[in-house]
Order: sequence, then structure tokens, then C-alpha cells
Amino acid sequence: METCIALIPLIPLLGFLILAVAGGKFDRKTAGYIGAGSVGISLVLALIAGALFLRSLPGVSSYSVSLWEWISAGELRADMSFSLDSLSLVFCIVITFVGFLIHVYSIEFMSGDEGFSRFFAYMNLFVGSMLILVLADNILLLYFGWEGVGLCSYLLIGFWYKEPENGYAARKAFIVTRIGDTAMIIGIFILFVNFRTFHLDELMLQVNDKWSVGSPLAVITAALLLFGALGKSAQLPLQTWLPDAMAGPSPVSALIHAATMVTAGVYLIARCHVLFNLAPVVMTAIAIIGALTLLIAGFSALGQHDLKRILAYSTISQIGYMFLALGVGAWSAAIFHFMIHAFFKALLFLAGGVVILVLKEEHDIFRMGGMKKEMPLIFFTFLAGSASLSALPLVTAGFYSKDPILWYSFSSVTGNFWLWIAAFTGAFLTTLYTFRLVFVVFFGETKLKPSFQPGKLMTVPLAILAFFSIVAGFIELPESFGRFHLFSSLAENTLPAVTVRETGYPETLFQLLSALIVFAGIYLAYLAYYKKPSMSESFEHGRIHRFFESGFGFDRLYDVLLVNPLVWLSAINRNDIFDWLNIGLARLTVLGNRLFSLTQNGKLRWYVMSFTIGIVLILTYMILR
Amino acid sequence: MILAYLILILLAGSLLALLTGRKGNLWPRVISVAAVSLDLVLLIIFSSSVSGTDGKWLMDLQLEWIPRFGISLHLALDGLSLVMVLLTLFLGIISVVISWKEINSRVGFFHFNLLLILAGIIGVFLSLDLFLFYFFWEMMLVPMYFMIGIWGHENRTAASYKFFLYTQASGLLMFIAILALVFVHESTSGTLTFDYVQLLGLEMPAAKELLIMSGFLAAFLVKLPVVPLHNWLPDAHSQAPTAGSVILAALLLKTGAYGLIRFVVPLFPSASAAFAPVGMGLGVIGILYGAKLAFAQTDLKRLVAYTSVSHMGFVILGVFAFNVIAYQGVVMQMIAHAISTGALFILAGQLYERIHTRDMDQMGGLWEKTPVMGAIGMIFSLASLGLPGLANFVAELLTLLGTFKASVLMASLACLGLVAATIYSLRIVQKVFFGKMNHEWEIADLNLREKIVSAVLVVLVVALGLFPRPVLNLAGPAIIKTLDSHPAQLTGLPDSGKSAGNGKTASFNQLSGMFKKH
Amino acid sequence: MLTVPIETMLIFAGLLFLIGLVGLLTRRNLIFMLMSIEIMFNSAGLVFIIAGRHWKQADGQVMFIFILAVAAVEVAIGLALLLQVYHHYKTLDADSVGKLKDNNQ
Amino acid sequence: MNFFFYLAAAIALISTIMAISGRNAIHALLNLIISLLAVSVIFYLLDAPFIAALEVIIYAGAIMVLFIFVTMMLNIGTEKKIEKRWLNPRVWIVPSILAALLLVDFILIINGLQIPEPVDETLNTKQVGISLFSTYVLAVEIAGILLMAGVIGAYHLGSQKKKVTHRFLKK
Repeated sequence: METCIALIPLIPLLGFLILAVAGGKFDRKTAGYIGAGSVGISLVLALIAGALFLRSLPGVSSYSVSLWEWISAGELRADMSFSLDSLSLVFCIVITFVGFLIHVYSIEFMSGDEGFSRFFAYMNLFVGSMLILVLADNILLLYFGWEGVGLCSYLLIGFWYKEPENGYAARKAFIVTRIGDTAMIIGIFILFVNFRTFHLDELMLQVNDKWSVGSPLAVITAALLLFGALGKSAQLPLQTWLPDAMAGPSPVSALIHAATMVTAGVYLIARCHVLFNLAPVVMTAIAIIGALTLLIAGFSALGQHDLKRILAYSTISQIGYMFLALGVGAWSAAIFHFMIHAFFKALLFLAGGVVILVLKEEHDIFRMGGMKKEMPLIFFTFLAGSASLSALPLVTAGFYSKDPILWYSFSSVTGNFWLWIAAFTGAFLTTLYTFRLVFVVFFGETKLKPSFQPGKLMTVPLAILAFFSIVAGFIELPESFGRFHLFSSLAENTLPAVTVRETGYPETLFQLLSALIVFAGIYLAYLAYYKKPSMSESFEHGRIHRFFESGFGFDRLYDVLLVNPLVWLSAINRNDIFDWLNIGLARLTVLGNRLFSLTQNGKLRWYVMSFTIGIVLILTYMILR
Repeated sequence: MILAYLILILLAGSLLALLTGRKGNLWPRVISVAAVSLDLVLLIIFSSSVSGTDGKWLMDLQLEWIPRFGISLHLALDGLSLVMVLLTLFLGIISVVISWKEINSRVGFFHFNLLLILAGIIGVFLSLDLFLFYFFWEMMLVPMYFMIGIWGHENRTAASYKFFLYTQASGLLMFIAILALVFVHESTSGTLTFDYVQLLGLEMPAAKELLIMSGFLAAFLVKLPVVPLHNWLPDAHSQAPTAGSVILAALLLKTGAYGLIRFVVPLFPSASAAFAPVGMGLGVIGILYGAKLAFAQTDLKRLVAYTSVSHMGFVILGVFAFNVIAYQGVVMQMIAHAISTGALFILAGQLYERIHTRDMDQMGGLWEKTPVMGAIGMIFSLASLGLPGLANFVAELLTLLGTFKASVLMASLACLGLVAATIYSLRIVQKVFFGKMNHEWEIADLNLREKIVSAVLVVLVVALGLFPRPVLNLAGPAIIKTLDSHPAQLTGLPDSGKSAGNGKTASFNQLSGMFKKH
Repeated sequence: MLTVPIETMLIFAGLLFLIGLVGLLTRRNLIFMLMSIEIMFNSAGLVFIIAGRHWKQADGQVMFIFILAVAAVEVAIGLALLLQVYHHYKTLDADSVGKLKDNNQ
Repeated sequence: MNFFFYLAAAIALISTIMAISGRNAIHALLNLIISLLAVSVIFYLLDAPFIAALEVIIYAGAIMVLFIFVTMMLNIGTEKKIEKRWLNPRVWIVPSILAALLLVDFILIINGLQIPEPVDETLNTKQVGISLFSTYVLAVEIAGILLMAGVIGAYHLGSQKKKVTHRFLKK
């Protein structure tokens, strides 16, 4: 079992090494197989580890293996050691499963691109560092994976380095997440300075018994870690980088900016739930940030024309849901939503990627149309994904993962009505922009003919993902549908169960309401974008639309607040005022030279005059002393 | 006795290189590589056979030089200086190899200077006699001046003057401080000696101690560029030949840091403790100001020079945190910075050899033409922004953690430096390798020699990032020895693991107290 | 017997010296400068004599003799130089003889 | 007795002032001779008859005559218009201020001196002669050499050699 855990992250890293060092030599096929193969192997290993883990569940709740001692200085000890418990098992399986599918998909998707092996090298490095992040058993190693993941997102967003815009988007992503990471590292320092250990479980134990609920230190540390999570998961203050990150290839967006990396924040908060439980004010902050983000992202998604940017904003809003769930203490619901979201969002990105690739890099959805007739399979998979995204009741997995979040946002101890209202309108917005996308792109007459039909390597992963985004929901049925909590029982042995307060309203009422809102959303979208497009004309070109499209103007805000002053600051002092120190000195000496050389004017009488002056001065000094 | 051989071999090599310079260009290069690698081999053999771990001097050699003034040739080696000498020799070989093609005028004299600098640096790291220390301090200065002045780029003379004046003036201040220290010691204990070991436990009034320490500080803060005194570094770097700037960045800056750890902190415990807040402030200013300047530079070498000003800010921050973790961080930072900045300078040199300009506006999209150089450049830029898994991360983590224990405010400000590091490092990668090709450069990718050098450096950076233990163990005992007598260590934050009782309030009242104030 | 107080005599000698000095400073004609120097020599000698008389020592007068010798030699050399200057520069203006000037202005 | 001293002093002062402020060189020289004669009277009053005689013979007689001889020979002191330009009153201000300052200093210093009472031994020229050749015999020899050097120097400087261009100065 231990070797299994150790190998899971190492295989993709090995794949990265092979591809990076000897990448140039392989032809496309072998490079693709190495890339996908390594992730495939770690998927198999993850499944084996999962099986072994589930079999021995009641007894041993976590396995850990230590590879070598990484840093030891004074009493600081951090070593390369991985541990598997139920939380990290879920993440492992999702990452490797979705990663493997995306690798297979991108063998064909990237076949037209040069730098093929470089792409797979980066993808393998990404999967490797994400696995390190998830399996790390001390918080420093978690930070190691955290930064590795940030690096790979930088490399992959800027993969097509020819256009400078991709480079700038990549740099923006890395710097914004790096701001979050700096806050996180300070949090880690506080933890270490207080408890002298990086080991997560031990840390959580000591945190629990040393710090009281609401003590200033706990609040500050939790806030810092939260800020780190916000950076990585593109939540409210630091969400501007994700829409620009769509400059990367679609498989990258699918893997990194939908399924795995952006949920690293969720994993961090879930992993340190003990610390966050000690800081109730931070928990409410998480809930509020989640609610606000899902609303803002929902509205912004409505205003987008670019297919991938709609999906990007939808990712931000879905993660908002997860943060909302974490905020109200519904830990396992958040993780469950993460799993389901990984399936259907990856599916949507991949299917969208096919549409864009086929229409020769056309991103504007209003120039596409009638894809239903052209590519029926893509249409059906995309429909499955969108239904699951908008939580079509009973049928799709989305319903079983998003609906409990709505319910807990109201019924949990710390939940309240306003949170539920926000989640509720969010659900409506989600359905609206998803089906706006579906109707505009797939229905109506075909404006652009697809240049070729996608091959089997692309459609098979889509089909598998579609199957899972429908079926995967049934392992976690809500109370009203019978006592079938396969997933939460698994998650419960590392995460605390959600505490529900007596609300006086039955859960079924809320499910009916959310089902109603979904159908209303679909009908409105059908009406506005298919039946009578004129209705949406005025909205599409109005001023609110531009406001939504710019993502509530955060980009301009940050430019004005942060970017421009910094650029101005660095421009004004390009060559370093301290340089004046020695330029001034040099000037002074030259001046002095010119001054004193005046006295050497060759006139005899001037010299005698200076003698006399000298004598006068000396004599007066002699007298006055 | 091998310590003396280390220096003598280099001196002999330099003379030989000078003599054979007239015969042909190849001989001096071969001789200098041979001399440095011979030294390296000698050191490895002897250091492995005698590695004591209790922090005492691994090897100690004392020969009479000027008995009347108590000056002796006192060379000694402990964990810290062993690490530094290994670094020096390793980078010495690298700098000779990279200047194989670049320097072809007066090659003999070039390698004469090169080996003299290396001998001077090793002398600085080994000498325990203050007079001898000053002698080697000056010895490394003059050949460097010639190197920048003769083989430099366009306005090299100005840069070499500035470099020489800055270091020479501060060196003289240090010499005065050494003399003052010796005379104070003589007045209290009667014996006139320059020996470091005897001068260690010297008691003197605080004001005098502060004054003498400021003399030492002047020399080391100029050498380790601290912001107000850093102006010589960008000019010296942008005008020096590649080998020159590699040695300048990788080794000469470290002599400043080494001097702080070896001389300033143990010799003047209470004065350095009093100076600590100012020192840390200077460190933080160095980090942020260096980074700020790095954002705006268009000359690649100047940009890398300012990044090393910023990295050295971490060093001075760590030195004045007075705890073991910070010092381990400082030692790691010295090595990591030496490798990553050295590699970036080698890269800049290779670029200059190909496109004859250091101006980043004219570069762009070079990844297409030179993917290998692009990958190497990418790795070392990521190293300089402190990506985990590479050596700089371990260093910065330890330094910041150590500083965090000493003062929370300073460490948090220094953490901003991490974000700044990201900005300027990615700027290098974006401006040089990504983006569109605005000039149609027809340039070849790295040849075999350059590939080997870069590969060795990459392996080293990654190895130190993942397995820093050997360096930490080697330097550990020496650090504990220098720090155990230091009062600040005791008054500083409780280091040993005494968790403060059961108090539900933060077990760390001083730390939370600090938070209440903010 | 002369009973003039020594202070007045010394001040008188000083006065003589100052007049010589003023002459040296103001006049641009080399001859007048030489002449003023002679005056200064003379006043210096006077002071020696006054002091010699006061202490009744012969040294004062001996010193005067030496001053005389020096003055004589000085005039001889000075006038010879003056002749050379006159032949070379065709003028006796002290300022025109300015070759010692620092000429990097 | 004092009266003569003050008279001679006045004459000396006036004649030296006339000497330095005169336009014509010869007149100035003659004034200077008068002042030297006045000073020799003072020497006599200071009961140093030998020195007074020397002053008249060497100083007034030899040096001044040499002076007048040179200026007359080359009639170089007589350019009236240049002298006038050089002698406008403004020129006198700065030196006289300096001289005044010095005078103030002299007076302060001299009055500040505590000069003890004079000793009442006798001093006559015989003692001067004796000490001249007993304690100062070496100084006298040196003075002799000095004078010889002066003569040779004056000869070489004064002689009108024909123009010889220097080997490498090319002047």
C-alpha cells in the first residue's frame, strides 16, 4: 500500500522528466502515449490504493509513507512524506481519472501543434505536483505542490508563447496566485513558530488544544490560509486571472482551470478544517465570499461572448458554491460538489474545445450555430454536461451535489436565509447562461461549417465524462430520497459532519423550489435565445452587458489601484537615486578643483597679497587666543 | 597543511598562466582549469577524511608571520568555510570553462587575474587572523578591477573605478576597525595579537564596540550590497565579462555575508544585537528596493544585478535574526543565489555572444530559435523567484522563518519580496524568450560545452532544492558554534521547544502581544 | 641719552615695514617692488639695532651687517633679473610676467 | 636728544611714503636715499655709530647708487602714461587696509610685550667688532661666500648672450 501511495505522484513526475529531457527525440505518437500512459498508471495505482483503503476503512483511517528527509535545520524538520486518507483519496481518484481522460483527449487535440512533447511534459508535471499537493502529509510539502501547480498553470497558459497576450495572461495568473501564496506562507510561519511542526495531523491536534475558539491568532492564521485559497481558487478578490487564463489550450483549461487546480483552495480549507472551525468569523467570511463570488461570476458569465470565458466564469461561480458549503460547515457536500463539478466542467471544456477547434479557432458563440446537426455526439455530451451544471433535477449528478449545498446554506447552524437567496439566484443564473450557450451554439442555422469531424480519441473521453456527470450523483442521495450516503460516510472519517439546525421547513420544499427555478431558467433561455432572439438583442448590446462582460470591472479596478501605480513607481526611478551619491561626489571634486585653481593665476602681486593675508590671520589669531 | 596548499596551487597556477600566456591562448585556460580542479580534488579528499561534527575547526594551521605584532598565518576550516570554499572552487571551474571562447585577447593575463581572485576568496574564507583576512580582502579586489577594466564592455572604466573606490574605501574603514580592535584588546589583556580566536571574548564599552563594529560593517555592507551602498553592483555587473560577473555575483558578494557571520556577530555580540533592528530594516529595504529597480531595467545584466541586491537583502535579514534556522537559511541562500545568479549571468553572456546586445527590448521570442537555452533560462528564472523544489526556495523559507521568529513585521514585509521576485523573474522570461521575434536573429542554440555547464548547474540547483541536507549538516555545527555565545539568541524568542504551559491564550504571548499592537 | 620708549621705536620700525609692504602690494612696476623690498629690509635691520641697544648686546649690530649683505646680494640679483625681464617682455609690468599660471581653465 | 629722534623718524616716514607713491622712478629712488640717511641718523642716536656709517656707505651709497645706475642706464623708469594708469587711487585701498590691520596687530603685540628694564652695561663698536670675529666668524665667512655668489649670478644673468635655440625646447 505504502509503495502504491509513493508511486502515485512519482510516476507523472517521471513522465515529465522523460518528456522534458528526451522530448525532442520522440515522435508525436510515443510522446502522447508516454504522457497519457504515466497518468493512466497513476490512475490504476490510485484505484488500487482506494480499494485497499476502503477494505481496511474502519480500522486504519490513513496510511503514510516517508521517502526522504527534505529539510532539517535547528528544530525544523520537514520531509518528503505522503499520506492517504479519505479526503486525499477522493481528490486523487478525481485528479487521475479526469487527468487521464484529458490526456487521451489532448493526444488528438494537440496533434496539429508543434511543441507536442513539451505540452505533455508540462501536463505530467502538473498532474504530479497536484498529486503531491493532495497527498502531502506536511503543510510545507503541500506548499511545494501548491507552487508547482501554480508554475504549471503559468507554463500551460503561456504554452502558445508566440502571442505576447498569452504570455501576459500566464504572468498575470502566476503573480495573482503568488500574492495568495505569500499570505499562505505567512500563515504557515505562524503555525510553525507556535507549534514547531509542519506535520498536518500533529499540527491540527496541537491547534485544537492550544488555541481557543475565536482566539486572535487562530483567526489571523485562518484568514491568511483563506487568502491563499482565494488566490488559487480564483475567488472574489483574486478571481481576475481565471478568465484571462483561457488563453491556454482547451485541455489545459479543462484540467487545470476547471477540474483540479482551482479546487486546491477547497482542499486546503477542508484539510485544515480544525483550524477554520476555531475561527467562526473566518467561516462566515468564507460563506459570504462564496455567495458573492457565485453571484458576480454568474452575472459576468451572462455577459460573455467567448465560449471559454463563459465556462471560466461558470467555474468561478461553481467554486463559489463549494466555498459557500465550506463556509456553512457542509464539508462533505463541498467535496462531493467538487467531484461532480470536475466531471461535468471538464466535459463542457473539452466539448467546447472540440467546437472551437473544428470551427478553426472561432471563440465568439454568436458566430456559431446549428452545431446540433453538424456534430450530434458532441451536442449530446455537451447537453449532458450543461444539464448537470444547471442541476437538472433527479436526472443529473449536478442536482445531487448542488442541491444539498442550497439546503445546507439555509439549514446549517451557521447558514441563514440570505445565503440561501444568493445560492438560489445563483442557480437560476447558472441555468440561464448555460442554456443560453446551448441554444446559441447548437440550435438555429449553421453559420460556420465545421472543417472536420472529431476522431475517436476525442469523443470517447467525452462520452465517459458525460456518463459520469449523469450517473455519479446517485452515490449520495439527500435525506428525503432515502438513507443512501455512500460518499459522505467515506468523507466523514476525516471531515466533521454538518450540523443542521431545526428550521421548521422540510427539505423537500427547498428541492421543489430549486427544481422550479431550473425549469424557469431553461424556459427563459429558450425564449430569449431561440424563439425570439430580438428579446436578447437589446440586452446583448446594452451598457449593463459591457459591465458584466468586464467581470464587474475588477480588472480596471486593479489596474487603477495596483498595476499603474507600481508601473509608475518603477518608471520614475529607473536609474536609482542613490546613484546621485557618487555622481554628486564626482561633480563636487571637479568644482573644487576649478575653484582652487583660480588662486594659481600667475600674478606675483596676488601671491604676495596672500602672504600678507596669511600673516594678518595668524597674528590676529595669536592675539585673540 | 593542505589549507596552505589550496592557496599556493592557485597562486602558482596564476603565475604559470601568465607566463604561458605569450605562447598561445589554449595553455593558460588548461592550466587554470587544472589548478582549480586539483584544488577541488584535494579539498574533497581531505574534507571527507576529517569531517568532525562538533563544530570545532576541522583543520587548523598556524605559522608565524610577523611575531612582533602577533600576526600569524592562521588558516582554519570549519563546516561553514568548507561549504564556501567548495562553492568557490566549483564556480571557479565553471567560470573558466564559460570564458573559453569569450576571452581571446591577453588570455594569460586574464587567467592570472582569475586565479588570483579565487586565491583571494579562498584566503578570505579560511583566514582566522584579522591582518591576513584584510590582506586577502584586498587581494581579491585588484585583479577584479583589472578584469572589469580590461575585458569589460562599453563603459567599463567608469564601472571598474566605481567598483574599486567603493570596495577599497570600505576596506580601509575595516582596516582601521581591525587596528582599533587589536589595540583595545592589547590595552585590556596586554598581548598584541591579530588572532581571531583570542580576540573573541573581548569585553569593551558599548559605544566603542558599536564604533568598531561599524567599521567592519562598512566593508561587509558595501560588499554584500545593502541598498544605500549598492550602486557599484549594477555597473560592475553590466560591464564585466561573463566570467567576471559570475565570480562577482557568485563569490564576491558571499565574502560580505561570510564576513558578517564569521566576524561581526561573534566579535561584537551586544553591538550586533543592538544593531539588529536597523540591520533587518536595511534587509527589507534592500529586498523591496532592489526588486523595484529590477522591474524597470532594460539591460539584462543590470536586471539580474538588481535581483541579486534583492536576494542579498534576505541574507542580511537572516544574519540579524540570530537564530539557527535563519543562519542555515543564510548559508543556503549564499549557495543557491551563487548558482542561480551565476547561471543567469552565464546565460546573459551566451546571449551577448550571439546577439551582441544586453538590451531586452531587442530580444523576444528566442525560444523558437534556442529552445534549450530557453528551458535553462526558464529554470534559473524560476529558481530566482524561489520556486519550491529548487535551491532558492529552501534558502528563502529558512531565512524568512528564522526572521519570523525574530520580528514578525520584518518577515511579513520580506514576504512581499517573494511577489516582487515573481514579477521580475517572469519579466526576464517573457521579455527574452516569449513574445514575438522583433529582430530576425539567426542564432545557434547552445553548443556542447555550454550544454554541459548548464546541465551541471541545473542538476545542482534541483539537487539542492530536493536534498539540501548535506549542506545543512555541513554548515550546522559551525553555525551553532558561532551563535551559542550570542546574547540576542537568549533574549530572542524562545527557541527550544518549551511550549508555554496550558494557557488557552496563545502560548506565544510576545507574538500575539505584537498583533494586539497592530 | 636717548629716552624714547622702546615701544614707540618698534612701532616706528613696524610702520616703516608696512609702508614697504604697501609699496610692494600696490606698485606694478618691478623697480618699485624691488625698492619696497629694500625698505622692508631696512626696517627689519632697524628693529635689530633697537633690540641690540636695549640689551646692550653686540648681536643686534652683527645681525644688521648680515642683513646688509643679504640686501646687497638681493638687489644685485633682482636688478639682473629685472634687466632680463625687460629685454624679454619689453615691459616692467609685474602681472605680464605670468608664465607660472595654471593654464587648464 | 629725543627731539632729534622724532625729527629723523618723521623725515624717514615722509620720504618713504613719497618714495613708494612717486611716479618717476628716479625721484622715488632719491626719496628712498633720504629716508635711508634719516634712518642712519636714528642708528647714530641709538649709539650704534658703526652701523650708521655702514648704512650710509653700503646701503645708501652702494645699493641705491646701483639702483639709480641701472634705472638711468636703461631709462626704464620713465614711462609717464603707463605709470599713471597703474597708479589710480583705487589700487591703494586694499593694501592699505591690510597694512592698517597689520599695524593694529603690531601695536597690540608690542604693547602686550613685558619688556624688562634695560641692563646698564656699556655697548660700543669695539665689542661689535670682537663678537663679529669671535662668535660669528663662521657667519661672516658665509656672508662673504654669499656675496661672491651674488656677484657671479648677477654677471651671468645680466650678460646679453646672443639668441641660442635650445636642443629640444626649440624656443
